[in-house]
Amino acid sequence: MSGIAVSTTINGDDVEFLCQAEETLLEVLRDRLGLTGAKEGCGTGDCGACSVLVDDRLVCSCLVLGAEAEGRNIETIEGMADGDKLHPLQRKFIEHAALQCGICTPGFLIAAKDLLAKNADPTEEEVRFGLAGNLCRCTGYDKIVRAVLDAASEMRGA
Amino acid sequence: MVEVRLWGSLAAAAGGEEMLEIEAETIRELFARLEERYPALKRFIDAGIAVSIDGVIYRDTWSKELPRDAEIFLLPRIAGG
Amino acid sequence: MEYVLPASLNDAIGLLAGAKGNAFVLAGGSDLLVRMKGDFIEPDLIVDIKGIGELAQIVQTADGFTVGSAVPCAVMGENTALRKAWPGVVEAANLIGSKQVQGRCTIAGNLCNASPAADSVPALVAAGARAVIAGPSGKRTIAVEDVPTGPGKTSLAKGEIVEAIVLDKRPSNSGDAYLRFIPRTEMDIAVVSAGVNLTLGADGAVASARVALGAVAATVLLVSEAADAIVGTRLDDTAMEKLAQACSAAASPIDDKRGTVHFRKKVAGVLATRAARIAYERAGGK
Amino acid sequence: MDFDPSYTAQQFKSVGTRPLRPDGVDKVTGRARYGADFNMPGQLVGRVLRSPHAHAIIRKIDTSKAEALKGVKAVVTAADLPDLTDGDADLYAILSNCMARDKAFYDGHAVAAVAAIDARTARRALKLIEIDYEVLPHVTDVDEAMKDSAPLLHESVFTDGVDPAPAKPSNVARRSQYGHGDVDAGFADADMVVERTYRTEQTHQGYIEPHACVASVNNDGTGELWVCTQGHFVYRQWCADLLGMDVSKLRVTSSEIGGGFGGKTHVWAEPVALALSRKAGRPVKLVMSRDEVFRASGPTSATSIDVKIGAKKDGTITAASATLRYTCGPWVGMWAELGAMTAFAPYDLKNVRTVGYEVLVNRPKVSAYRAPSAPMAAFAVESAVDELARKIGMDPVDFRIANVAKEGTRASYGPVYGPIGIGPTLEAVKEHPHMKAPLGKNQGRGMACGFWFNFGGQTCTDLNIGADGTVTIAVGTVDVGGSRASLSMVAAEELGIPYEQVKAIVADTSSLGYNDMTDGSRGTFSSSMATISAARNAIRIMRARAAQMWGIPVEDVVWEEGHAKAAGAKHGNLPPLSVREIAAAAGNTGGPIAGHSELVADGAGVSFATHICDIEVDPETGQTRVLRYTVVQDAGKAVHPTYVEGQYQGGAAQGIGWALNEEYIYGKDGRLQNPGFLDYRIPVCSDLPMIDTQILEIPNPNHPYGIRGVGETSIVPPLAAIANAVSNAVGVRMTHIPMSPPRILAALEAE
Repeated sequence: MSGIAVSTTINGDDVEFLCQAEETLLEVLRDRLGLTGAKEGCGTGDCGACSVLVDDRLVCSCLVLGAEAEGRNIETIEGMADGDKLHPLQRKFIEHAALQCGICTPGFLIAAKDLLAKNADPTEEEVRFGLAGNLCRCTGYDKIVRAVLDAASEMRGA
Repeated sequence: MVEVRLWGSLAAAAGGEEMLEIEAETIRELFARLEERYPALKRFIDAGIAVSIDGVIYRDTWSKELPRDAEIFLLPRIAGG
Repeated sequence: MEYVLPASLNDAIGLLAGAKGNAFVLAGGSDLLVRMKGDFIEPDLIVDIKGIGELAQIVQTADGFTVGSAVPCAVMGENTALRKAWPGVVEAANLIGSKQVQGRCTIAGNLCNASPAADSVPALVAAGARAVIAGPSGKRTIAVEDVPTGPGKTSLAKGEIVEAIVLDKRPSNSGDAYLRFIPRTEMDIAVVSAGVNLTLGADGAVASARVALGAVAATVLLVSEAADAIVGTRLDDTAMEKLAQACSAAASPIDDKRGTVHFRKKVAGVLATRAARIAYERAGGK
Repeated sequence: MDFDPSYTAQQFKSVGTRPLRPDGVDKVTGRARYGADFNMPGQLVGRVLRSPHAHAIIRKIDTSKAEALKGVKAVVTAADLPDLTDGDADLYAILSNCMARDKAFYDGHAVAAVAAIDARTARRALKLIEIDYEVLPHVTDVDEAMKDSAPLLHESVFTDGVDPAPAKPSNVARRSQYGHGDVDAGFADADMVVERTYRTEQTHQGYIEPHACVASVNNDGTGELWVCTQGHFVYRQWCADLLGMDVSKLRVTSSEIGGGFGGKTHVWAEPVALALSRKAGRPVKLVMSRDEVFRASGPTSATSIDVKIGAKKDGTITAASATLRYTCGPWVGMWAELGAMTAFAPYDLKNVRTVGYEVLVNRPKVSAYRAPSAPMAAFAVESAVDELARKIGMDPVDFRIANVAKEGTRASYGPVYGPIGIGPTLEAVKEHPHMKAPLGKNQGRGMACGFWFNFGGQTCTDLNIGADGTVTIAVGTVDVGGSRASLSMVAAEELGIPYEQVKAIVADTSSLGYNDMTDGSRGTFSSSMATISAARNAIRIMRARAAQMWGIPVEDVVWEEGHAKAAGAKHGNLPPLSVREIAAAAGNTGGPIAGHSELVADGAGVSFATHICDIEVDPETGQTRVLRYTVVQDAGKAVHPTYVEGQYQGGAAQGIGWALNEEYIYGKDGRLQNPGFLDYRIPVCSDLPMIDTQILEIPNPNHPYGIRGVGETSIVPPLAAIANAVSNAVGVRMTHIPMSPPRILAALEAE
């Protein structure tokens, strides 16, 4: 069977790939494009480890078909840092030890970036509900929430 | 001669003896004497026995010396998460 | 499997009507892709309706709102006018899944997935929403409660697509609310849920009401006895007790991994009274 | 090997600080490579076919159609994993669990596997495998399985540990017993007795990364395995044993690990992936789906526990007993036994007896989960202790303090305790502001204690001094919680150099001597001991090199603050030599400088915690909300306090999930109803408050820095702390975990 030819933009770069109709965006990113930062924790949209932004909309890439990427603008964890300069959220995650095993971290960072884009000054409760779609089993979320609040504060210039 | 206490199931295999007096200098000798005296204990020794000496648990060290007046307790080897 | 992104509604209908084998509509995909992943379905054709311009819009008209079937729930939440007019419906839509799922899922998809526990459906039923259905033989508009016919089953014929969900313009001093019970604070499927929509009369008493319950039967229930219990009242304790009793009585749930019969019957009443209070306040009731 | 592990009080420079983790940048940029992030050239996709039946005889497997499918390169069944276990029952259980032999024992039990060119082909091939099952009656409930009438899993299992030996086979595989004194006499002395039966449901470790590996076996008998594991050396041993390979010819590399919590101490798919690779002659990548993770890997036991505790009016416990029934899955473990050992560990008891029964059921093979078996036993005991305190009219903290174990107490599991931290955690809780904070309507506060042993074990570490004086340490304990940082700190401390000059890596199995798993909270405890030993060995060499450079006797060279210094007045004018200077000269003074260490780390030092929890209960729905949570735990010495806090918080969160909502739900057909994160409900971010921590440091006398393991104990108290809080909030005593809203509502209505 012939594949579907898709032209898309990923982290600012023009990317073309061939995929099968049933392949998810997550599979395409990981298995065809070598972008393994998005993780498959469940494959059913319940853990958020595969979070990416599609046209600035936060989604689980396991619930998007690769074919749907046509003409879209996709942002993954690999595009979050500006060259060798980490995004404030990335820095704060390290500083606050907001990660242990780190498997959920890319998804959390993408989701947190989306959260702060919509709400630059969230309360703790807003952070908690905003990140409820991302599961972490190591940290109890305490240090993640602190890192996001601290990053928000820094990004506001407060 | 050291006094050795056994955990419940091990004691049952040692004919119900909860405390034994054994002539042994090291953990290795202790296991050898125990097996000689109570062949039924071999199975437990093969499965792994940990030796608590004054509350410190030694899992693997055969050469560990057994102090005369130490509190020695035998426990099963256990797994953790 | 084939993936097609038609540019027009007619093309989509034609593809679905002419499909050999299993054809599915892809709107948000948050149910479809999960079912594919679990090997519950093996589609031969997927018709992605997000390329059809008119389905991707919320239109405010003189009569109310038309929510296109490809509009993600997150977009509903961002529409101030819709949120103001139908806060209960929008809240319900914004409870489906996570923020990530919100960016994809649609109320039409939630309706057509035909789960008795679908979050947006009790709110839509309470709101008296209608579904515009387009198919090979034209368009028809039906009450949303007539779309699902049982778990996983709908009244849609081959080739038919829900084009939009229509919500009426609100009379003033109206309010709606939706509450669901989940064991966690997020990410769960409703164990039991209740949507209440009411309009107050000039005297401040409830003039009309609709009460719908989710996850207590094979489809979402519209409970007229529950509405009757509060019409003509200002939600006094007796009315609320009657409302709760009517809801508990109407519920005919099952025991499953998410809850027990007893729990669902009891909590259906609890949620309906709590939702009624919120709706009443939103309508300006005191 | 004259390493002395005894504790010596010292001032630390590096240990106790909070530097940034060395794996941080990789993990926040998506560059860290986990199990599924690695590929080998020409690799195939492996998939496993699993039994839909809870209990069935496998009469015949026909793989011919699958093998004939284009793109399928290998199909394996139990026939491709012949029994090489040579009478080793534990290994045979592992083998039988990896691939069902004559019987499928649970829903999800692997029965066949394929390797194909892509996922789609592999999936199709699975559907072409035809299996003729004879479905048998099954049993999943622990109490049901113990009945004479229960379906029998194995005809060959007779209850071990009972006298006389039974004549009939049974699902009760083993009985164990602990305790001392005379409990009957003790209960006769009691003024008040509490006696109850408790139940807990089966939970899963719930790591976010599914099991994943890439296996490659060559026809010359060599192989490679890339895998997410808590113990690559142990995986190597098991895989080599099961496949008949030489241990040294199988090189196992541990990937970054996306959570384990005990669940990645057992092999499941790895031997299958190796068998597929061997048959196909190509590398095979095998990644479990979340559904497979739940159905076929790592759960805890479901339990049923009777507890009886008696006390005098003055608050002295006179006797305590417990009977603990734990499910093991289809093969015996020592899960109930661990419950029997840990149940009463916090207390000083004259008369105590615990009995454990290992029960076989048609559920997945139980594996370790963070302080395995202790949380359930603690739930039962700490609930009863709270109830008894109330009955006597004593404050629950004071009642515990009155009976607390201390140095010299004979533990309920046998030995006499050295210095321990349970008393200090209780005193700290008593004084904690959390205990005095006001509570509102329908709110309650609960507290509970917990215990875990902690392990040491076999450990090997290499420490290499680079030509520029920077240091690499290669360790063999997988980093699950930040141990590369903490071990770098320990090396820096010992050498007297900055943390930034040390880089720790986890070495593969061919590059380092054997190491036990990262389990039993042993990672930092044991590898730090080996790191200290290796550093001291390196220092010895550097002193000798400095002596050569100076042309003075080595006895005159001391090591201070990261430098070799010439001691004594006669060498007074020699400026100290830094690591860098010594390293730069290494080529002329005897070659590379390294310190090695191989040791058995013993004396891990037991660990205790006490938790406080505030809960609000919605009396109309049974909904609970955790309002505030505090963990007080002894760390011995916190090497990196932030990571110690992280362990405390993570364990507490897992315990909260277990207490409130996590459970395996089996249908009447014996099939798992909720094998996904949607209905297996681990806590989400909005479910939890901040989790406050207080680290106590009661030095472990058997570690040079006083370190104890910290990873596991924090999951032990939450079940009971929350149950006690619910009881205080709404007056119902919850005896069934999880305390899901339907259970709480039912209990409230029954009142």
